Amino acid sequence: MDTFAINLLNGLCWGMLLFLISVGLTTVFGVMGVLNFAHGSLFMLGAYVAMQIMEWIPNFWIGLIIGPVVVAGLGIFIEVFLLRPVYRRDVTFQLLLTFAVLLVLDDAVRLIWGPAYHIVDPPPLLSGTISFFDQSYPLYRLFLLCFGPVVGLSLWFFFQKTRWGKVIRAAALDREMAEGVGIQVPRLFTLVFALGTWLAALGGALSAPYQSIGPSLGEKIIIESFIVVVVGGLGSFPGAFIGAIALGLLESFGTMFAGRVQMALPYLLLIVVLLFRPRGIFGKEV
Amino acid sequence: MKRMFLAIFVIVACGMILAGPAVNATGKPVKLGFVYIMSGPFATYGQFAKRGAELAIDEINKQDGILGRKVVAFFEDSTGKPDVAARAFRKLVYQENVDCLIGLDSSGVAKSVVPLMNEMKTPLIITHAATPDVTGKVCNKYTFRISVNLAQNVKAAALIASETKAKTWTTVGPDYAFGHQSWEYFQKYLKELKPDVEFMPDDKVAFAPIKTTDFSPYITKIMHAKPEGVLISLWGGNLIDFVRQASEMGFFSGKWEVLMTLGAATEVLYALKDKMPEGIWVGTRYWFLGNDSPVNVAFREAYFKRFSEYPSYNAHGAYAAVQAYKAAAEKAQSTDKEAIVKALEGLKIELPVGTVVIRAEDHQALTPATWGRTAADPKYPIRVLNPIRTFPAEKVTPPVDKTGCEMH
Amino acid sequence: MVHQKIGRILEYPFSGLIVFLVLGLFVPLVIPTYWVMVVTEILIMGLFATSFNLLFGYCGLLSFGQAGFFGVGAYVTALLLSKGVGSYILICIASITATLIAAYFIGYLCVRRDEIFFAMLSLGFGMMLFTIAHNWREVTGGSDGLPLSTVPPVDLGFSKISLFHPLHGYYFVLAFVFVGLCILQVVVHSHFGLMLKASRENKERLAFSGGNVASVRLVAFLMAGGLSGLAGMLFCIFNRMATPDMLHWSFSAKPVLMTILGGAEVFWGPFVGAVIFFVLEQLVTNITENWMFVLGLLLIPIVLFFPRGILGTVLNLMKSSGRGSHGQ
Amino acid sequence: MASENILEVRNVTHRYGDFIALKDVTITVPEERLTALIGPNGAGKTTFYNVVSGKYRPSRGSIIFNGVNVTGYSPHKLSLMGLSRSFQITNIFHELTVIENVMIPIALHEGKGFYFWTKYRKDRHLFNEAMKVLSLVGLEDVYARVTRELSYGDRRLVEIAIVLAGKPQLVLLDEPTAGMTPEETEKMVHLIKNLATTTETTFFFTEHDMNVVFSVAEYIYVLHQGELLAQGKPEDIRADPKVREAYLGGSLDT
Repeated sequence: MDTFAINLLNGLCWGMLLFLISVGLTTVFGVMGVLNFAHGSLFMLGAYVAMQIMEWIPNFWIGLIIGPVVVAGLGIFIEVFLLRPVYRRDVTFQLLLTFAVLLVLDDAVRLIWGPAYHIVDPPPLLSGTISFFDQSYPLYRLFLLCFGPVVGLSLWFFFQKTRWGKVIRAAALDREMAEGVGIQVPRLFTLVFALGTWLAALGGALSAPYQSIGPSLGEKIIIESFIVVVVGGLGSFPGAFIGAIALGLLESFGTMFAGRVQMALPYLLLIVVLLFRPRGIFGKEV
Repeated sequence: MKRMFLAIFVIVACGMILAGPAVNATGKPVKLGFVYIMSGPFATYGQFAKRGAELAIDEINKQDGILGRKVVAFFEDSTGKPDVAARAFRKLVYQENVDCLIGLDSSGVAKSVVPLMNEMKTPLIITHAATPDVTGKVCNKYTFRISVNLAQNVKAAALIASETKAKTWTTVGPDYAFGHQSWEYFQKYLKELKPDVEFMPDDKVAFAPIKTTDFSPYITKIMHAKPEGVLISLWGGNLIDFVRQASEMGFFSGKWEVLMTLGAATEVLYALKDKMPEGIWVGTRYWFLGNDSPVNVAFREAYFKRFSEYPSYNAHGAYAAVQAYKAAAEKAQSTDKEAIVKALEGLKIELPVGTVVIRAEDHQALTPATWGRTAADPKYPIRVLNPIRTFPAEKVTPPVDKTGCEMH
Repeated sequence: MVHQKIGRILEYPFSGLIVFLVLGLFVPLVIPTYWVMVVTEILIMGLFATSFNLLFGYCGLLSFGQAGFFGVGAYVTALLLSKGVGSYILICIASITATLIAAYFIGYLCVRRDEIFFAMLSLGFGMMLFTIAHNWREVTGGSDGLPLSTVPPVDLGFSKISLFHPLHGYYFVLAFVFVGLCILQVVVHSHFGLMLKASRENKERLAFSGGNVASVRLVAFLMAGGLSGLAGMLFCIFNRMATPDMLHWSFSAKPVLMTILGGAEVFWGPFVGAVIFFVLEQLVTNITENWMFVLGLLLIPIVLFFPRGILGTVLNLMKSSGRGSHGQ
Repeated sequence: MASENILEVRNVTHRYGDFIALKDVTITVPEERLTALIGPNGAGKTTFYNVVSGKYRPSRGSIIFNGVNVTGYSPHKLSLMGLSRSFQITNIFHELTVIENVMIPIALHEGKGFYFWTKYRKDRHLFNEAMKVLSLVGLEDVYARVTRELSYGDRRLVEIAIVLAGKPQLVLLDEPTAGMTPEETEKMVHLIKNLATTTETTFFFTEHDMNVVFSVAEYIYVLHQGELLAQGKPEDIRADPKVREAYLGGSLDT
């Protein structure tokens, strides 16, 4: 029983981190129709920049706030100079372009911070552990567990209830119509991409006290976040949430029973969902 | 890169000519080709190896070169992929005409490219990849290994394990050949040493895919298996993540013995610093404080002076390979590839790690294996080993007939 | 103008094959040994990319699991060679058959999906094959793969030719790649090839015109899979190994990259892409260790300014400057 | 009697979730009679076509084509059996040439879809057949053009050519004049009338332009909110008060 509870906790924490990574990816896709291959690298960059800021100003929260904003600035640059010319092209061009960005970012990170591994401490407030079924459990993980839904709900609130959110959704549904009623769609897209980048970097900064930071962080995560987004349904927040939790739980419980097949579990989930729900769990059927 | 190195080399050479003790510049330079992981997640290993190689080559060139000839290095990136490594080998052998190949980090890569040596007819000195197979099942005439292999390292682990009270053992390892082999060898050796030990069944051992960053499910699994001893064969970033997450979850509370086969790698210790728990048994392939022989002290200090870090085992491996090549060339009085192969067989050489003999029958270096308990020491920024246990080569190296190597 | 003429010649279906064969036969005689081996690899990856493009360029299906079939071909080859099978004809038949079986099951489940869903589904299946190769240690050698200590000579009846010589290996590969490209070239110009284009353009219209879209796609999937398997077989023989890396999604990304680089809309686009990719890689790694950085920086302008890939854009420029009396 | 009806749709109901798009619709189309299906927007005309042509399987009811129960058959199977259709939004192969557009259905109907070793461009027979079809719609001069470059009206004609290419027995035309200029509309009307008399194909079409309907159709069905409202000869329909009401006056006389 306690094994079950601890595994549930492990899976939920990992799922929450996956959700933080995927939610930006799904936002960018839902609004702009762009699948961003470099999303994982922006996630990694978020971790590095936050780490750097925490080194200069030894306060976790300052790094957490400033780091993602800095990376979001880079996101604006990428959108304006690189993505904007290829919106009308096939989705594969966007994939290739963002793949090129991935190559540049992954190597740039290594050039700037070196190939060695770095670690970041959780803030003093959250660095303790609490006891759980006679096993200690890090507070920071529980913090992540609460933080994920907060981010998800605020995004949902933003898109459903605020004027800006509604405008963005309108533009996502019908670009031409939005332009017709005077919405500056290009500027809006820049904003949305910056938001997506900010979310990726926020995920990275939040993951920093959880896992070591190295140049492969983005590569490790990108396919899993693609799986989350597709399984949940492209562009869907609840989908990304459910997909991330499902993958997190599958991976944590998978270590108990799956044995050799474990490595294949995320892909198995992807295949099963796509075979039975071709557009993902929350995807709109056509 | 190559050009940069050449440029540096030219500057250094000119400087030395002006400074006085002239290098005997007669004859073509001796070319050494290095293949390591220079990019991607494991680039740190390539970087260390390069430092070690450059240190050795500069030392050699500062003196008299090899047989009076300068040494030139060519570095290629294997990216950790066997086909890319094969291409790098072809480039070095057919394009740059190197005299000797040195390198290889990944065991999988090593095992895949070793057979190519039969065609390239060029000596290869492996300095990191630890799979027993390259000096075992797939061994060949041209392939040598100067570093500690998996069997030697794990045999030492078994020796330590046999001294502890732990009777039930399990493992946490990376889910690929290295992790599985470490566990297999450990079971075999420990059973021989202490027949009454037990090993946990497959559903109570943990193998994590190499891309894992969240080890909590694996930690939970092992903690709930309630073992008396755990062999951990994770390495690099995986080990760093594991140690941090495991200590938060109370894994190192002393309820069971913990052996980490590569826990004393300096890149891990530097990243973890005081997050590395004390009193854990950790192994490595070279430990910079392992002995105080003049060779080791000189290497340690030169390395620290140049790179402001203590040398990692991978730096030592590349350094040792260059030194071994020099010794072989001097023994053969030639850089002819076949002659070098002959000379490397049975070569005895003083290396920082200790006195090493390259066994003629399987080309594995008989090198001591180092283990120790982690301990804090105010003199060092990282955890050090105290006590240090150095196992002589003959105690940890499997006999030739057990390696499966059939050289012809 | 000359380039107009070249453009028109290039449009003639089989002139490409002739140019390929002439270059393929003579180029290795004038380049250094190492480059012979690089070109051998280009041939193999070119065939791989061209077979991938049968799905991508002609059917509009972005397969992100093509490396799975490449790997099946490689593993079957390695298994047979390590069991002492010496006939390359037998090996070729066996690896293509095995690949076709895998492609049939996977294709059957994938071809009813489109766009990103097809891509992700094929990625998922490719990674399943990867997991099998990586974890079925007893058969596939696990993460170490299957290294081959030697490859048998080619028995031509009158003499035996060792593949250890780089030039022999090259011509061996060239022969298979040429046959593979001929098959693809014939297929894309066939009645079936027209159906492929139709399925890419408008699968609904194709269905209402009497075409079974799923079957058309499945057959294309089988062909692309089979020829990827052939490329995998050659890769295994050339590198003397089969390793799980060959089935990983990052290996599937290679033909995608090459195809978009060269141009998906022209038959020779993927091949030209493979050439550019390898040459760039060689040049960049010669200059700097940070080849990913430089490669990424080079890719960005290519994507931005060559919307149809390099070959596609160049051919298009030639054609449009040769417009006026344009007819089919 | 039954054998003369090329199409019999019996008690077909179709729903999307809770919404009932077609409710118990029964329609018969006799051979060689120009039949029309009309109804205001949202009446279910396109759904009806989609059900008949195999795009959707009806929730209930059956479809008999040429005496065979074809309920649930896939579109390509129906097409090969001789049931062909056009779409309200031009549905052709935009990036291919005009003749390739027509060659595709012909090759499929001749069973050449899986010919791997023969070059379609060298297939004289296929070329000639395709040119014959193009001459029916008057596009033989632009056969080598890429269809994307044609005018809108010509692109609609390409679709008619595709539809006719397989020598179908029954053709469903979904708003063939949608979006056309008056001249183009007139040309299309003329073409349909002409084809109906010169070929053995039966035409069944929907149309929003009442002038077109009353000048072309020999028999008319009226759909309203998914139900069959009325049927009869054009003059009967014109006089039917229920139909007038459904269209809210006005548009019937325009």
